[in-house]
Amino acid sequence: MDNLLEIKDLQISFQTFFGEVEAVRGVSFNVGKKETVAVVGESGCGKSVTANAIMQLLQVPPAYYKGGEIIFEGENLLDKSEKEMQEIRGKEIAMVFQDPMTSLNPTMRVGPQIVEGYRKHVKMTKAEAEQKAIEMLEIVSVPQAEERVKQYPHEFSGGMRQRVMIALAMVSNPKLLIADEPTTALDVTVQAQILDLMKELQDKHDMSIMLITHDLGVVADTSDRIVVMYAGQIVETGTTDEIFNNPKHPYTKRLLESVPRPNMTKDQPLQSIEGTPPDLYAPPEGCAFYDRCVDSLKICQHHMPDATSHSKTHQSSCWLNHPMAQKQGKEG
Amino acid sequence: MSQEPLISVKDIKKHFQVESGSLKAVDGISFDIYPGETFGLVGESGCGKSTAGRTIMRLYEPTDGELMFKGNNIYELSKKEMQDVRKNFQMIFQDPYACLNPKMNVEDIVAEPLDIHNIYTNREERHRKVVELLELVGLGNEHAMRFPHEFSGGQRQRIGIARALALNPEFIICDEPISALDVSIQAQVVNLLKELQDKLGLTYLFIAHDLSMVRYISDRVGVMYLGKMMELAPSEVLYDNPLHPYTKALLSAIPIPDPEAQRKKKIIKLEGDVPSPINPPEGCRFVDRCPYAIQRCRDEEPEWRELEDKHYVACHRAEELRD
Amino acid sequence: AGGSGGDGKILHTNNSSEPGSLDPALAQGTHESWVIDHTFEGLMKKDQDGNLIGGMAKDYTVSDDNLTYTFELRDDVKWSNGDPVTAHDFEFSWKRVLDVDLGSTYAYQLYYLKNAEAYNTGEADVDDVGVKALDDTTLEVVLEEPAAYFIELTAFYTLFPVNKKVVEDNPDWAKQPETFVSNGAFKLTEWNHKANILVEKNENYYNAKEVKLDGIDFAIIENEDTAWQKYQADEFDFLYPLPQTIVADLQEKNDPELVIGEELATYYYNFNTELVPFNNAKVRKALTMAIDRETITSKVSQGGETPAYGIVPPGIPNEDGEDFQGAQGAYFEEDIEAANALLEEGLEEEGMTKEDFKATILYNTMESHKKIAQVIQEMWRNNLGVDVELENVEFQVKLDREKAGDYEISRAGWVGDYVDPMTFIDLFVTDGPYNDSGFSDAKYDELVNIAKTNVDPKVRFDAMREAEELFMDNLPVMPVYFYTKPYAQKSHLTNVHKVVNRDPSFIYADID
Amino acid sequence: MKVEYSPELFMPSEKGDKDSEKIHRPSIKYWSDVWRRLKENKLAMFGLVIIVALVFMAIIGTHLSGFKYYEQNLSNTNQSPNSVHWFGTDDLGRDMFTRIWYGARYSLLIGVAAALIDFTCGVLYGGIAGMASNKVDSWMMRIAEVIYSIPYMLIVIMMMVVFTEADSLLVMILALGLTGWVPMAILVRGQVLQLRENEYVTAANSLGASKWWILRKHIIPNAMGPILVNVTLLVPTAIFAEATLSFIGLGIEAPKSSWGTMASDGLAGLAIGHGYQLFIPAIFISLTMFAFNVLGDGLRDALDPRLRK
Amino acid sequence: MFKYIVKRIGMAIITLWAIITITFILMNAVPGDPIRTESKMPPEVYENLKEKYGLNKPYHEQYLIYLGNIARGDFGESMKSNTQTVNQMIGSGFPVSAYLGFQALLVALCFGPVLGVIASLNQNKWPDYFSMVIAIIGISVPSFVLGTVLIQFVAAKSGGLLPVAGWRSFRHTILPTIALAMSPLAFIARLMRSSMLEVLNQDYIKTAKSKGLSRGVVIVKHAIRNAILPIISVLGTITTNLVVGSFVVEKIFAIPGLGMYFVSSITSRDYPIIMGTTVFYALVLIVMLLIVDIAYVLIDPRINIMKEEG
Ligand SMILES: Nc1ncnc2c1ncn2[C@@H]1O[C@H](COP(=O)(O)OP(=O)(O)OP(=O)(O)O)[C@@H](O)[C@H]1O
Ligand SMILES: Nc1ncnc2c1ncn2[C@@H]1O[C@H](COP(=O)(O)OP(=O)(O)OP(=O)(O)O)[C@@H](O)[C@H]1O
Ligand SMILES: [Mg+2]
Ligand SMILES: [Mg+2]
Repeated sequence: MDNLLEIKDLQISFQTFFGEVEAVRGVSFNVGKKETVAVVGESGCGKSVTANAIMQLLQVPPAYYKGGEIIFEGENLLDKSEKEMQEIRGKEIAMVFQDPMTSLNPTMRVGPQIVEGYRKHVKMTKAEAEQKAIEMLEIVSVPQAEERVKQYPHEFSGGMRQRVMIALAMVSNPKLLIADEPTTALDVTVQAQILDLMKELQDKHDMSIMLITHDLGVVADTSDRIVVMYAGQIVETGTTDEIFNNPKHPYTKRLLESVPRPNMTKDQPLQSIEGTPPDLYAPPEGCAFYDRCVDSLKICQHHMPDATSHSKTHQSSCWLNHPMAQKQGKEG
Repeated sequence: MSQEPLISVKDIKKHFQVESGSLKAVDGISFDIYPGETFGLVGESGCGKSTAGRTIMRLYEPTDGELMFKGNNIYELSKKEMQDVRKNFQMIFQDPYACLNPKMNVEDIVAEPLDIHNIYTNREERHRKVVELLELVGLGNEHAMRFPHEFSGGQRQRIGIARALALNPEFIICDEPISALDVSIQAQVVNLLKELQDKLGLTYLFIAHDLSMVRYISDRVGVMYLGKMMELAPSEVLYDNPLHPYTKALLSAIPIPDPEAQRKKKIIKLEGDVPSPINPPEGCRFVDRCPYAIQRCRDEEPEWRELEDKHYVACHRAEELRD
Repeated sequence: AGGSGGDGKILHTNNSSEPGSLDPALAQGTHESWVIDHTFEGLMKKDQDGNLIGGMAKDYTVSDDNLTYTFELRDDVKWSNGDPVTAHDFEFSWKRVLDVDLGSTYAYQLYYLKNAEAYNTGEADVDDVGVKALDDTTLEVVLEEPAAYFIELTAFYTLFPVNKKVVEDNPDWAKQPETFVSNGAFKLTEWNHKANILVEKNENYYNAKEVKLDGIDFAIIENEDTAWQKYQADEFDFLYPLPQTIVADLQEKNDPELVIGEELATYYYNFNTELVPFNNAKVRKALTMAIDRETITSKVSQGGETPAYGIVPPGIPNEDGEDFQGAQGAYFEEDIEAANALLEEGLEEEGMTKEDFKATILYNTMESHKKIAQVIQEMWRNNLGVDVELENVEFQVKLDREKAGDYEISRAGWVGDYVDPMTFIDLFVTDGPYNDSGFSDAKYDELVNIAKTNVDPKVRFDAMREAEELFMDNLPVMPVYFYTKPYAQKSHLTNVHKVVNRDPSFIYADID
Repeated sequence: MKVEYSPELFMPSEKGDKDSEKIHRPSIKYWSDVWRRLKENKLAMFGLVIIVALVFMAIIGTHLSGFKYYEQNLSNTNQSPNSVHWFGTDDLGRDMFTRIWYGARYSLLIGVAAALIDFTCGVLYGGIAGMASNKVDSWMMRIAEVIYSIPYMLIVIMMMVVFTEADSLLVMILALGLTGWVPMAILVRGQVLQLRENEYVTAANSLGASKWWILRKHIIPNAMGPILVNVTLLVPTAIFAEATLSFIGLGIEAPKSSWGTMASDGLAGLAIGHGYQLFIPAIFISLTMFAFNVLGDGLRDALDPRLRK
Repeated sequence: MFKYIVKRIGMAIITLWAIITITFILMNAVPGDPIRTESKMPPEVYENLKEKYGLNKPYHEQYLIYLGNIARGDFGESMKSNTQTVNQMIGSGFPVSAYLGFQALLVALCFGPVLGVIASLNQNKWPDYFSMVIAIIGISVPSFVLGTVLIQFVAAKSGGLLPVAGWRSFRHTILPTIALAMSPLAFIARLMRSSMLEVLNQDYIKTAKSKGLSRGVVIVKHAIRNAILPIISVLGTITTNLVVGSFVVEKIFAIPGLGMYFVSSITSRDYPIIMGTTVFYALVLIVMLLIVDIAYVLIDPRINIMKEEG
């Protein structure tokens, strides 16, 4: 599989008054053509920042790129000028933002917001554009689309706004769709429809999807591969089956355990991971998960683990994979 | 549950004036919430859950209806009296970012309810309380001086939760409080909510899309559709034995975090259009999409009735479908 | 340059403010009279040297009791619409001025006529007024009392005629050029409010062949600096008034375009003689003596003004044809030592010392008044060691406060209405409407009365001399300087008549 | 190259020191935080330095040249700046340097005081109108309309009549603050109308915040940008308005000086080459304006948490 | 919307009434007599004039007469000038003032926002400083100085290209327009800069960029509309002041507009003109503020000022 997007050792920091926040600390992964890659991980671990970085939408300053490359179709997006990026955004790469309320222009009707990007790439009349907007809204199952396009975002419910965001990202059939928690505000039926829709478009237009989500159910449903992030780094990647069935990193394992099963009873508390992730102002030298890891080793505290391959597609970064740890484990 | 209800929602309505008419976002729903219980509210996106929540909070002036809180009709209180009641009523907002003032730092945001109601005696106490609250939701002292835009979506959500908990309210409306959180933090927050409930006897109105979570946390669950309540029952009953066709469809769509199982699952697909909340149909609002619809559903609005013990439903054919 | 415009010889100048009316009966200030002087002509008029000569009247006779004047009108005089100018027009015009309903501010200029005041105040009938057209060309005027300067008043704009027929037909005749009918050298042809007034040569004027200009374009620009810029840009041929700094500058450079014309006016300060210590003549005198007028005129006002040591300005001939003011000379000397002694003496009489002396100079808002007030304040401080304060107020407020006696020292000025010392001297009679200092002296009143009711020049002028002397002994006002009229005039403009007490006249002017 | 680790490191860890690694940040008050950020802004600090310098000079500047502000020398008028008269002399031969600093006292005081009055009244009035019910808001704006329409000069003249006994400086400042706040009120109200629809206001509402609280804590801070712009512009406006007031007799009474009156007096000298009489006061007014502007900008930036460089 | 406008018109009548009443009281209460002049007016003439202008009637009677006349749209005649009625003065002066005012407004609105936007996009870089310098000049050099400087250093040196003063052709309007436009231009630029800085940080700007829109489109279509509100707010009063009368500039450039009357009528206590200009000014202000309120709603649909409920 060719890689449409390849991220190599991306490092992004934010300058703040208190110092530097190292939001992304050397992230590398790739998204193949027609592939769906899910990015999961602790809240605040740098998923959205990575996604914004691909689109080159981080405000510099306070953000700045400390290193790495984002290669899209063979070209490094970080080297592109603003003008060149404008040609790529919306057309080649589209993004669904996490926060649907603030991401929609409050003083503009919803219809034009959906199609204005599309109109930039495809010549069409105003009437056609209106028609297209209605069509798009219908596709994302917003009822009474003809009327809804004329409304303003604040007159929409949370889920409807999110669907508007999805519609405006998908309208121009991008090669890569970055969806940052696209279905959090959707009820399950609509969510199912949206996920179907995404699959459909993927088949039709050979679209690749980078899906950021917390909903492991959705991940299970849609993704081909999974990237697990923690504290600005990737701790594990693998195919969906590998991650769900054979998680290697303690964080991944604990994450999967936290999911509530439909048949859980009320008196069983949900599993959660004790403690909080490290503050990225002063990231630890060693493994970021060290504090919360029940199986941690001494080395974890001060040494960063390297990635170990478990299969062609499956890697994880944990000292427990180290031959010496395995040995110790057996002995202990 | 034979006690007095804490909250008694009686036929509340909220209509918005939009360009093309009056949008009936909530069109007459009634239910009781008892002290110490969690009432789950689910339904299709856009069906009026948030609006219902906000109307109960009286953040929207209701178009109609009554809301009894400890025997008082809240809708008749003056704005001033309302401010006091608000101490007992809190809300976690659906939109984690929009509800945080971008010019305030986290400490001030979380301390705002304390400031408003003059809860602390000195600044150290204030700071201590804020840190306590932040730690409850998995944030820490180090976040206190930062501003909302410096946080990730999930972190913002947690700031909102911390703020809602600040006053130890009796009643919290949680409008999708956990949707932006990763599962482990979801678990943490839900455990926290439950713990508080056990300890302090809090009452929740829990709006969510994650049906597994709703089931897990709620004692009773109401299902809304297009501004109306369709079904209401204790959560086990509802999940195991849904009566309304809409509830059935909804439950079938729950995604399972297991690729294997997920692939095998059968979803009841709902066909047809959702009618307009501006001019909703005469009869049952679900009629156009209901696989079991008959002519009567079109003509006559189904009655809201207690079909079984504590199991309410609004469907003409509920009895037939039970079997 | 303005004069060489396509439509003939048009003189361009600025009439600094929009006229309130171009009806001679209603006009009340320079910005009206300048245009009216060019468009109307009275029974008499002034020649270049200020001598009275016949205007509409070719001759007149005075009765022995000096009460009845009979004017003989020219027979070739016409209105701009071709109607002949008749004695009836004059009778009509003058009675019209006195008509209460017209509300003429200057009606009192006709109070010399028999029963005029009574008619104006509603106590007599219109027919009792002492003016009558005996026939088309003979006008008989009967005065209430003899008035030596009455004949001069007939050249004053309030006494200009209006066309009886036109005015009776259309009370609003003076508002539009189309209906405006006049008898002077020019006629009104254009009036763009607040922009400009254009008058063109009146071919019906009896002396039209002497009029060289085809017209005069009076721009209406209030801002002196802007007007000066236009003059500099050659858009004006003549400019009056000029910004004060410009006058000073031009004077310094000896610019030939600057002409300092004569003006019949005095700049002075009123003392409120009803207040302690200004009730004390010594105090007033001390203050008067302690300022340096020479410095004020040469360094501050800088418009070629002359220091005033009396109240009657130069430019008025006395019975011998000499200048009244020049013959009289100074009534007091500037002497700081003497002033100090006088002040202490005067204050002591009032039970005060210099330290208690407090006063405020009231002046109306204007740059030049402010400057002079500051200089006088400083001179008093340095020369007498007394501190006064300054207070500027709006003009209308100043008038109100002077009327109410609510001031200590106030700036004032007076422009003579006619060329006779009386126009200054009768200001200060007891309860005179403009006697703000509260000065009252029976002897003075008597002398004024003698001079007013007598026609013998010797008697009159003796009385007026005595009156001025008495006045200057008392010094209820402190003279500062005598005004001048500085103009700027381009060299190509010739034969502009500049007569004392009159606006510059372009009737016979020419542009090369 | 493969790094060798000692096996010891691969022993399970004991996390005794777990909490000690947490960095404890002190709680900083909001305003001291703002002040810290403001301090980092060089231009704003420069503005502040100018303001301080102007105030300092206003206090001591009149004593430096050895001339009194009212001291005339009529044989030495209109002197361009030179070694004796650093800013030259005016048309009465007075030392402009002394007069500038004497005038600074009034002008700075007037400018700042009037701006503060306008700010306070405008923000309060506009804020309250914006937060109130539509009906109250409507009538409040109508009242503002009435106040703004009544001829300003009439009101000022009336004030002079009413406050004959009061300190004239106070009356003047009052007069300057009289109607200037109306545009500010309209501006603030517009901002409130927009900002009050924000979700965080709803959130504050749900916390039981009163309207007043919401106005203070949420709306004004978010409307601070336009407000600061308006306030900084009010300073020079007031400085000049003082000169205009003197036309009706309410300004600084001669021979006292103020920048506004010096500038309008200096205008006369422009045509005859004494431009410095206008430009020197104008430069100081501009300098003041500049200082307040950069300070205002800096404050705006410091108040905006997003704009951290 | 229509209902709202009707309601506002109803309120306007009350507003106008209040303005008239207060102005009437003030006018009569302040010192300064409209009739007295410096010339030597005998008391009889003075009384005659008082009678003529109805000033000897009791106040309440004068007030009622005023009200009646104004209701009929008649502002009467000036006490100082006999050439035009107040209505005619307004009728001839207003078009000139309005022309000048709108031209200046246009200039301010063309350049002000642009300058502000450029400044905000280059925060703390040279375009920002440049716009700040313009703003400082625009505000701290008031129109009476700017006008004079323009006349003396531009018009006088332009060789007749730009006339010194007067009001005849388009060329005559250029300098006064500049003198008049500078201050609002600067103000608008500063306001725009500050609110743009706010808006440019918003998430929806990021969304707009993510659609691949060019910077220009993002700014014009997304940022400006959200940032324009403060400018709309101040436009109400700015426009009224510019359009109805800019006393200083009209005086300096000798423009036959309405502006002069505002000040001169008060200094000369010319009651009918004071009343006429005040009411006219108020009318324009009322209309402008109504337009501002309507603009609010059109620009930001969330703003609800038209709803009846609280
Ligand atoms: N503008 C900023 N300034 C400072 N820190 C920031 C900024 N934006 C993000 N961060 C920090 O960067 C980290 C990563 O944020 P990011 O939004 O990528 O998280 P995320 O993985 O998307 O989390 P979530 O699932 O909660 O949305 C967070 O710890 C956040 O605090
Ligand atoms: N301010 C408003 N003005 C007009 N219509 C509104 C407004 N707020 C909500 N609505 C409409 O009311 C209906 C219900 O919205 P609501 O936000 O209550 O839905 P919801 O059930 O919370 O949906 P979601 O799960 O997507 O958040 C929607 O049709 C929405 O468009
Ligand atoms: Mg995120
Ligand atoms: Mg919702």
